[in-house]
Amino acid sequence: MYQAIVFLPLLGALIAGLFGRSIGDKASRMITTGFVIISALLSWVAFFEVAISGNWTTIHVLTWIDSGAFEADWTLRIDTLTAVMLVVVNSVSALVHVYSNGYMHDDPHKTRVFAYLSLFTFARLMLVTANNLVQLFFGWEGVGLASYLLIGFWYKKPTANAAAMKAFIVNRVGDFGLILGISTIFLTVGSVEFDTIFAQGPALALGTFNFLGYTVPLLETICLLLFMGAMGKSAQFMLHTWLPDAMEGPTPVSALIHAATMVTAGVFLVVRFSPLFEFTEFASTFVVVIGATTAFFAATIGLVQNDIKRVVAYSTCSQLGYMFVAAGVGAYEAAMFHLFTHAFFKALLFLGSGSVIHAMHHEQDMRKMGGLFKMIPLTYFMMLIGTLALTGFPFTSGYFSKDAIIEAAYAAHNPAHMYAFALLVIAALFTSFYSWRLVFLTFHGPSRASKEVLSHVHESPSVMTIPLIILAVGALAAGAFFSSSFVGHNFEAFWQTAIVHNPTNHVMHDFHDVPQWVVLSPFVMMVLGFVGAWYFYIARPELPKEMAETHAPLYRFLLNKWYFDEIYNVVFVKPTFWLGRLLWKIGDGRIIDGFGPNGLAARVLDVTRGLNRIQTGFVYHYAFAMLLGVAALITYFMFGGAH
Amino acid sequence: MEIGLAHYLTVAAMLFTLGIFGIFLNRKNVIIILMSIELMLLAVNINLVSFSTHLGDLTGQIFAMLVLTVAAGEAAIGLAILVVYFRNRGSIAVEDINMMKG
Amino acid sequence: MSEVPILSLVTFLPLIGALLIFLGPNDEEAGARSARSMALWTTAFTFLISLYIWVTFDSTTADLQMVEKYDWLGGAINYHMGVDGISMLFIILTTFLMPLCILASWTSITKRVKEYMIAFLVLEALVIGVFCAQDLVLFYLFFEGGLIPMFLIIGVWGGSNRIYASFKFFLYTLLGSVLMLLAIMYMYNEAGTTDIPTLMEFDFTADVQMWLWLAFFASFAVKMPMWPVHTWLPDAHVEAPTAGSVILAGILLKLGGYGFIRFCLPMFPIASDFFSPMVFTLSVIAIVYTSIVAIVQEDMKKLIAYSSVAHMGFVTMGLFAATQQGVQGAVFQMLSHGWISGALFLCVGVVYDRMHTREIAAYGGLVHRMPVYAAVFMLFTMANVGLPGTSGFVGEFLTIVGTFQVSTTTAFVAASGVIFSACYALYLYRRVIFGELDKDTLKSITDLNRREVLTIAPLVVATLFFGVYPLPIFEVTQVSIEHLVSGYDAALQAHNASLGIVPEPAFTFEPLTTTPPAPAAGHH
Amino acid sequence: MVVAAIAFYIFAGIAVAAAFMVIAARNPVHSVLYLILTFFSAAGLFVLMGAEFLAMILLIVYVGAVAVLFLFVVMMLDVNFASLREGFLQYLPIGALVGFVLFLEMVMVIGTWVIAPETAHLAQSPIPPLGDVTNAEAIGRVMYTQYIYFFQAAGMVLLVAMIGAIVLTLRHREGVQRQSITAQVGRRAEDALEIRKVEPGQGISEL
Amino acid sequence: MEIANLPDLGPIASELTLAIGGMALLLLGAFRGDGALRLVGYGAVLLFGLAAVLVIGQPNETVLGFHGAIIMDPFAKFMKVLILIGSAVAVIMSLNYLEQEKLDRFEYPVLIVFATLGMLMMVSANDLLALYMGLELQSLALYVVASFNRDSLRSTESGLKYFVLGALASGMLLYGSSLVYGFSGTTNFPSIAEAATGHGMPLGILFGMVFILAGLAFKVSAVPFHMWTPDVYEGAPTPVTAFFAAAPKIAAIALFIRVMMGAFPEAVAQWQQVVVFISIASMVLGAFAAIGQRNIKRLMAYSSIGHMGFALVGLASGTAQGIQGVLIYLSIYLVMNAGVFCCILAMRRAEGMVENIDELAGLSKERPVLAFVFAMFMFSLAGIPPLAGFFAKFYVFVAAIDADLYALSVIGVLSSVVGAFYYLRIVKIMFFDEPAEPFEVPLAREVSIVLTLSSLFTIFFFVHPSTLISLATTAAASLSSGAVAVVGH
Repeated sequence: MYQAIVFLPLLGALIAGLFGRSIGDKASRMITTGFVIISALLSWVAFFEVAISGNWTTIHVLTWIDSGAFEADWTLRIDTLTAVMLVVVNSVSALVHVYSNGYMHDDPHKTRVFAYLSLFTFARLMLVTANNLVQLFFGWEGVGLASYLLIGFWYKKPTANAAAMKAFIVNRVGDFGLILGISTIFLTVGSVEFDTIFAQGPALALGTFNFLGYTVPLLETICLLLFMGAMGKSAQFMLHTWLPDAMEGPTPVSALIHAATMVTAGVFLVVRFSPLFEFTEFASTFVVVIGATTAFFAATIGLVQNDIKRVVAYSTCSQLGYMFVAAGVGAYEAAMFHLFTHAFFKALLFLGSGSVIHAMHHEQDMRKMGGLFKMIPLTYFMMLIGTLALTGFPFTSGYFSKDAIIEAAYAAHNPAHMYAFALLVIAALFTSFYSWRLVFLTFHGPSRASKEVLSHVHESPSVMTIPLIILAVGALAAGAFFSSSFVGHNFEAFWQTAIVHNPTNHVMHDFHDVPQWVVLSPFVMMVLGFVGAWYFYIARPELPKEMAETHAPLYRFLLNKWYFDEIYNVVFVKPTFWLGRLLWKIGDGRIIDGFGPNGLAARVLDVTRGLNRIQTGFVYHYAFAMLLGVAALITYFMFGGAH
Repeated sequence: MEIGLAHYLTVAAMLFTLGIFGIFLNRKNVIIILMSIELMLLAVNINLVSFSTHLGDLTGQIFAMLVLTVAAGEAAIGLAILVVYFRNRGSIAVEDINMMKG
Repeated sequence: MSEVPILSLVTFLPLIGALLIFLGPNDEEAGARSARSMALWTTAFTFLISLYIWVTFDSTTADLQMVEKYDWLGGAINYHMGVDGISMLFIILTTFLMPLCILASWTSITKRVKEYMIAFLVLEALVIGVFCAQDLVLFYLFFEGGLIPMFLIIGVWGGSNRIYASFKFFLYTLLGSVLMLLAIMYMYNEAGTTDIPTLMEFDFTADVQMWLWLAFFASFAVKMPMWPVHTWLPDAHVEAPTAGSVILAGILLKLGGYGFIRFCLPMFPIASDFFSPMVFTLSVIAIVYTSIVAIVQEDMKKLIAYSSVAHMGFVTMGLFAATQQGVQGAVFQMLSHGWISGALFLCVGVVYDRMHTREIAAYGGLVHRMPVYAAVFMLFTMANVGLPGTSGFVGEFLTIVGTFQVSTTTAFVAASGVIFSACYALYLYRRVIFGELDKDTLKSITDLNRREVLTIAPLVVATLFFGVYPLPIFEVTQVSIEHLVSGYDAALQAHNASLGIVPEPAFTFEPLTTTPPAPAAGHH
Repeated sequence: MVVAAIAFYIFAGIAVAAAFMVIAARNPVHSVLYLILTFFSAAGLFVLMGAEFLAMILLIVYVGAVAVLFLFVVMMLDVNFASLREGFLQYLPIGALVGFVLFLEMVMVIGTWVIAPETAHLAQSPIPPLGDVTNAEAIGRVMYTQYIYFFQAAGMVLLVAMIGAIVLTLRHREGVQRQSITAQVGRRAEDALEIRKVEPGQGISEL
Repeated sequence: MEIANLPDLGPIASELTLAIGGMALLLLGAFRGDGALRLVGYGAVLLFGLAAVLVIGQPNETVLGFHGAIIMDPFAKFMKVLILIGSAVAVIMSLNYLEQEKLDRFEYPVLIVFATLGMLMMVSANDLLALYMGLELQSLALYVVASFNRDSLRSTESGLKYFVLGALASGMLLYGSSLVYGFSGTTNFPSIAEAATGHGMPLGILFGMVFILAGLAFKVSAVPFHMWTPDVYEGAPTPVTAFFAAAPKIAAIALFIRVMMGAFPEAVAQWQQVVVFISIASMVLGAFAAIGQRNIKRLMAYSSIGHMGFALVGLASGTAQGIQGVLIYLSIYLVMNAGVFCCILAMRRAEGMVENIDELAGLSKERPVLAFVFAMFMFSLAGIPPLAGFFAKFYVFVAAIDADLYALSVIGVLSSVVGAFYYLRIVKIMFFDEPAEPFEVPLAREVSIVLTLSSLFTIFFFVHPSTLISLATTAAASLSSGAVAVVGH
């Protein structure tokens, strides 16, 4: 069964990818979608089998790399963590597949998108079922590849190509850390198998390690390196720049990859490595700080964006920060819970946005929308549900998971926990504000779209709306339904040893006992955000513009995403090109070749010319040379002490 | 004062050196070069004969005779080449003999 | 001694083919046609026979197999052929790539086809000979002999600046290897033999090892090529015809790495250890430097050539880490780079045949007209980047892991190569394949034809198969490399003990304060 | 002994001076004459050393043959004496220095000569006591026995010289009448004479 | 002493053959008159063959003759066979050329015979007199053949230069001989060796040795006594150049070895320095100066200077191994050289011979086989394996390394890389450049045969090299094994 879950999407991808043209696009769509749906259904079975009944298992598929002590196999590791992820990935994937049937209906290359989506699903499944770091890395890179392919799906658009490249390369920066982390683990533990590594958590924490000439705590190094990978994949602060650009891809892709599943791989990694992170001080603090900063920073940018997908993208970025804060303070369960619920409501929001965009004929600028709720009421309601869940409206799924994180941040003993708490609360306010801003700008108020566009606006077909409805159900109910299993009082029975806690870490118990004002604070923020958004965009729609003018620097700062792209361009991209040309023209051309082969050749020719000039053709010069030779030899023997 | 081997050898050395000089200081005329060669061979002969006498060994004189013979042959060949060269070039100035160089 | 002189057979079979082509029709048209098919049959047949080597190969021993030994130069220099786990796969690689090269040249070479095919077959024979030779002089014979056909291939069938490139190629590599020749002579005088297995047992003193090592290094570093003696490679690649580039990148570069494994590590372990910091430095410079240079290239082949230099940096780094993972990763990397870079050059050749330019700027949007090509090119671009699941990943990753055990700094810098490789590879892909197809010249470009598909398909299969299931390669190399590494370590320990040096862990790793109950930890 | 010493200095002085003039004379004819003088002086030195036979040979071969040959060539080639040694002095200093150094070294070496007693037995053909045989006879005794190989070789050298000189210089110039004995001997009346009947008063029209 | 017994003529059987045969050919030619070239030429070749048979028939041991003046040993046998092959090939190669250039005079083969006779005498010389007579016999004949094209200014100029400098060199050699004679009291090599033992070696002998070295270095055209070589090679008729580049060089090297190993075995330390110096200088100059050449014959002159430098590397090591290396080197060099000059002889157009390298442009298209063979010779001369030239270099450098001459070896191989450049340039011109006007197609049959044989040898030498190597080993070992034994460190 597990093999089927993992490999059915691969099979679908291969069929669609290799034979898509011969079997026709309809068959490809059917096959891929069908396979993924089967896979999704099976994962729910697996979820109950594993997470609820506790039947963990490990399935060896094939030997992969076997070099001395370095052994990495293709293995499916099925534990609760995996099972949760299987459910998340396959469910969302299945819904996105279905949805894409409608959304991509007019695209000439739709078989390709299905192949890619299935390929992505497979890679993501390999990631979550990995039993060793190398297979995890395979999945990790596989999803990166799929992401690259899908972002650049509309290859005619230069921006899409650039965004795809950017996504891949920024992810590679994270991978750089991940590779080193894997290397460090293999160097010290002598294995890349999870169980072996996890058993060493406490021991590793005592070790020190000479890294780049500095003696550093071993476990901290490992965890920081691993987290670097996670930062790249999960678009955390400083490595986040690719995520908004990734919205160049088709919207279902954004929903699947850049919201629900792929970007959470980093969180999954940290949670998977809870046996190590639990024993670190600095690394987990770092996780908390980065997570909190991201949550706040992405939210600030989200406030002013005008592209509907970008707003959702920054929101994703921000929510990932929440998850990292949870993981960092030791509340891995809360992180997973948020990951789980977030998958539903964020996918819902994205697919809803997609529906809007579909309706608006691929118009994404919210400034050109407005008043749509009458034309596409179903989509509107779905978006509303998603927004409620995102902002943490009571008893929606976001309410449970997000509040759990905020409370955990408050209750934790991490040095940065109050910093995180404060930022998360503010981020909650912002989240509420921009979410409602999105709803108001898109669906309410006067329409700002052209007549022609408006005349074509229509509700999406059912193949698109049914997934929305399913997701909406999840977004509303998943939190309440699974809360007790994930973070509630029987969380230990649920997770078993998939998540390990340091004996000194009681955050999972403590967060239930935080002061009431802490519990209430997210709710208050949500309300404030809603009121603010209403005031700005319904009550006084001219206010935003005035605000933007009075606070122009701040506005531009936010609008330009804190100038990260510009800074990176100046600090990394331009110098690299400059350096490349320098090394090529000067380094290779003038120095290495100039002093090396070309220089040598020139010197040889100089000598040649000299020698040819000596050969004058005059007999007396020749005779003189002979005389000189003899005289020199004789003198050498007489006075040179040659004998 | 006894006239010893060294005296003869010194004379020979002087002649030899003059012969060499004649070859590479001469700019005028190839014939002078040929004569210089004869001078060198003469110097060698003086060497050989004086060694022969002082060693009490006839070999040196035989050697000198052979050198003499060869020198005659050499002169003949040298002059023959000179003549054909002159026929082609119309000159035997040493400086003119540099058609080939480099 | 095996009954069938299989190695000699594989080595000299191409020469027979060359002879037949030589004797073939003299007429321009007919000669070309018969030369093509004869060359293809010969190389294909050689490949099949070489597979027999793999089939009968016993991977449980590090000893030489299929040994042939005859008197040759008299005295201690003999005709000695044999393979072990390290060399065997390189033979297969060679015979595997050769038919593809012939296919790739099927229509693109139109002048002097006969000579071209002869040159290729001779080259094949010499290269196989290098991997089979178990005598230093014999090795050198094949090693240097390969220069001649390659020189002609670049010079006769190359691009506009072919003369500069061919001279640079020839003289550069010759300069390196003459020093090795002197070292071979010294070893011959010192040990009284040039038999490689015997020399591996021979203990050269530490001082002597240093000099010999440097001499061998001079040769192999150029061949590899390592920074800063790499500049011949981009020139040679750019000018060589497609198949020439394939052979150059796919096989000839491997001679350097093979030389390091075959000679430097086992014969001069002390020197190898002593110089390994230098090699590491050069390797990481190569990885970073050439990657950055690759980014700004305007010529497709030059870009791939620079990327080859970077990939070879991983190889040298892994080799001189002298850990099981490092060496095995390096061997794997060489093999996989063999078909990946070969495939990339074939890909360039495909469009070059159509457009007769390699300027990146002349392309763009090829995916519109050439979807299959785009897909194939994507696969190899990703393999070049080292994406897991392709064979490019396994070697690169293992070399980093292997090196990390010895020098974290080296591995750290080298790992940055994964970023740079993504930059140049994707940047190339984007400019060539993606975007609008707005250049008029490209409007009528056609996708891969059947012959081209046939040429590239085996490489696709190899890249994916060995990316997912590299075990066949690891199985073959495992024992031989274990033997190599353990001998290396033993020699180092003995040397340190003899000098009374505190056998301090050679590199800056402080072990765990509490030992983990891990199975067979790889550090020492 | 004094006579011998005086004779030596005279001969030696003349030889060296004449040799100098050989290379320094402006006129090549003079050079040849100085060369002859040098040979004469050298012959004198040979006599002083007891090598009469060689002295005579030197005169006969060199003066009688070689020098005369030189003269012939000098005269025959009729070279232009006017164009004289430009650039001669330009190379003189460095040339003179090197030559002088070489000369000094030769003299220094000459000074070290000793006949080591143990090498005396190496002499291949000791000179017989002066009373027994003359120099010419002593040479004659070994020349055709012990040194026959070299004697024959010398003959080959002369043969080659002769062939060489002929090959290079002999040419059958057009328009020069040469005697052809076979042609003369083989000449028959029929070839030379044609008898024609001449009609009176008409003559022969072809003439 | 009184009764002159007929000396044992066995050791000089080949020399006698050549001397008598040469004279007979001269007579034959004189009687036949014009048009006797071919007849005399083939007669000469026959004579060389006969002489070679007689040489090979000599016992494989050291035999002295004429009161120790000459020596016959496996070394001499080896060298003589090489010389005879070289001379025979030179005659064969020249016949057609001479006819085409209207130089068909029968004296040419006769002179070659006498020159060869001189060379054989040199190889067998065991005495300074023998050395001198052999050398002069050879030289005089060579002066003449150099200017054999007496109507050509180039040819006569080359003869004149060769003569003047050759006479200077033999003057130096003679002066040295006289000193050696005077200071050792003998002209016999073994006796000189006896007189010049150990540290008590008189300065005069050393001095004389240097002069002799200079004279011999001139004959092998080693730097700085090489200056005549390019001019003479360029000016002399092409087959003569081919001859010059092979047989006389071999003879001179043989004599070099003979003198150094025979007469001055105890002075290895001294002459080794000189040989190392001239060897390095020759290799370097040969490599560098050749690059600037446009004339193929001139280029081959510099090439031969360089090759003699490489051959001297073997001698510099002063060991039997080194001598073996020299012998192998010379054998292979002889063959390669013959082949190259066959190719040069093919550079003929309707208007006559062309010598500019650029005329070879695109030869590979017009005459692919010829171009291929030419290229193989070039690679072989450059020392690229698996061609024969590689093995030549291999053995001399093995010996040099064994004698701890590291600097020499390193400079040597580096200069071989520089040298490779100009050989490659010829290949480049033939293969990479656009075709020039094609050459006249037919290559004389006898020349093609020589070309075929030499190219087969060069390309396939690696298949079965051991025969030549073992012969060379025997020959080298025979060379005053006592003297070799004392060579040490």
